[in-house]
Amino acid sequence: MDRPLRLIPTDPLDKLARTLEALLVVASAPLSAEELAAASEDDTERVEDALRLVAERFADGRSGIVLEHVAGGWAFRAGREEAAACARLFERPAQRNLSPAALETLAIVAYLGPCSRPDIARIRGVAAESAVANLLERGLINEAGRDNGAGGAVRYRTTPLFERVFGLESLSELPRLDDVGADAAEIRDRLHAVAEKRSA
Amino acid sequence: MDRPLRLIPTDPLDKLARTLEALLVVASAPLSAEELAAASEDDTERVEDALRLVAERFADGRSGIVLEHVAGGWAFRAGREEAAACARLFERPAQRNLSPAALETLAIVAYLGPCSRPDIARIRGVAAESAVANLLERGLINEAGRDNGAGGAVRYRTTPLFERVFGLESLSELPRLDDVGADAAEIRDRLHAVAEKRSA
Amino acid sequence: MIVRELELDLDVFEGPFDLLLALVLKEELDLRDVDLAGIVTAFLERLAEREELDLEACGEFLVLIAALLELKARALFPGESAELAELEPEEAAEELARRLAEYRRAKEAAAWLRERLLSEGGRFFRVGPAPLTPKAETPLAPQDPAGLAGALRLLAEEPADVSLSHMALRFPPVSQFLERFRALLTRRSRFDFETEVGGLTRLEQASAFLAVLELRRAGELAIDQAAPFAPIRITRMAQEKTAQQERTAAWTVRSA
Repeated sequence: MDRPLRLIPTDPLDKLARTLEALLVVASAPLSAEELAAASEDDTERVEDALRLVAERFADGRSGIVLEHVAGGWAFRAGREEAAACARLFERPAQRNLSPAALETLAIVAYLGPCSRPDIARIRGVAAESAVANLLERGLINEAGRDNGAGGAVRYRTTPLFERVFGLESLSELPRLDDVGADAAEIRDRLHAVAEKRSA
Repeated sequence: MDRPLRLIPTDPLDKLARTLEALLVVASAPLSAEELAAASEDDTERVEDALRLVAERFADGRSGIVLEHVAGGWAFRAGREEAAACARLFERPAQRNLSPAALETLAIVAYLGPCSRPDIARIRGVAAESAVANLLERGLINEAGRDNGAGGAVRYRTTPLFERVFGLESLSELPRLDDVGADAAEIRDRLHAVAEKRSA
Repeated sequence: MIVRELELDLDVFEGPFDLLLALVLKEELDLRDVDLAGIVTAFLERLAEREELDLEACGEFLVLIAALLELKARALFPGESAELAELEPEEAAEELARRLAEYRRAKEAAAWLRERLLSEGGRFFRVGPAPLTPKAETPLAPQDPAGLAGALRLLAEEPADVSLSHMALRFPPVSQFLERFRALLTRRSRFDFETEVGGLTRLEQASAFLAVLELRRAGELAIDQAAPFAPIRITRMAQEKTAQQERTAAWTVRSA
């Protein structure tokens, strides 16, 4: 009565192993056997068997890829012999320049003092999410309280790392912008006025 | 004088292939042959040979992993046969459900190269704020300076992720839209003819 | 709701809006024969069938119908378009053709991308870093503070004016005719409309007629016409001077 099954030419466990390989190569976090079973619509025991098959296929030495069992589940990693090459891949040379978006955002925060994302977006005329996230990640700005005390938007200010990168002893050493405004308040007003015109 | 090399027991190209596998499994974006060569401290030609070896090893069907040339580089992805399992893993594929407005905006940015929100609005005839914000959030476009270099509107360009999502080796793979172009020339001629008639 | 798929049932055309646009552009359909109000009605009916307001569709429709109105206005006032806009007719035609071609090209490209997305739907890949990879750090090279000042200066730069001249169909101001007819009516108690506007362009005549209607609404004059297409006769109405002056002041403000 098993006849129809025999028509399948490949070993079904091998097929499951291929599916697991695919799932592991697209995942951005380790996957548990249960998660793998749910995604491949198979049962956990068979998934565990198939994982052994995958592990064999990628046994250290045979491939540059290794299947690793970590706390959260299973994941691919680079073979230990390839550690040096991987390190070279990630240790990129120092980036020479900030993107125009990052530079503009940084200039606003540096010259106007703590400002919020909506503030920055209003002046730049575009959403500030990614530029702010980028500068936060680089440690060039950090959080500095909120607008109007508790409930308002988070404000950002430049960090000591910012001053080091730009070779400044303090923010007061920033190049003067008398042509734009005498102080932060005047510069802010001017930028708001221009931004309004630009969006008109 | 090649002696020292002979001490290496395995085929060196195979060794390089293993290194490439490791690099590709940890990379977060497609890697060019040059980047791979730099990380593996080998030359680009040999890297290209070794890539063929890797491609064979992961030929569609044999493994759930596929090596593809996309967005100007090489990357691993899941085999097409495993799409259903991958879809179950991700539940909602972030890049796939694009609204008509987002697709049109994306098309304009991809075809016209860096262009600003007003550019897009002028062509589409509707404000582009939400479509642009949506595409930025998905990482399909990013900022690329401002119009006229100066205080003009922010321009956007497509990202390597865009090429990856649409399976393009580069933007030059976008089809030419000559038919429409010819149509436009014809329309222009007719309008010219009418204009002459009327001003006569 | 997809505007270009809007089904139309007009006297001279039956089919989707997109086809109508194509036919008009290729001059296979004379826009002067097309009932634009009918298109607006069809759109509003379709809009009303829906539970929520589709702003995207409204915006697109508004632009398309405005372009059609502009084209139709040009067709209805042949030979005068050169005086109406800053652009020469050829330039205006060029500009319109360019914009419409660009719009259609964007639609084509979007359609291609949509198909591509469907056919590439089976390609899954990882977005972002691998699970077992140390976080990469990219240090920043020393930067020049002058770059910050430069970036802020650019942000403070006045934007260039965006020219919309090609969009404008200039009407002569109605106020000009209000003054002219008021002055005329202080000298004469009645006049023929056609005689007064005889030498003017059709657009100026239209403006002048709007002025007459406005003065009638204000009770400053009476209009009568013996039969359709017969001369239009304008007669001064007797009024208290103060009331008239008040209205004059109000008009000056409104038409400024």
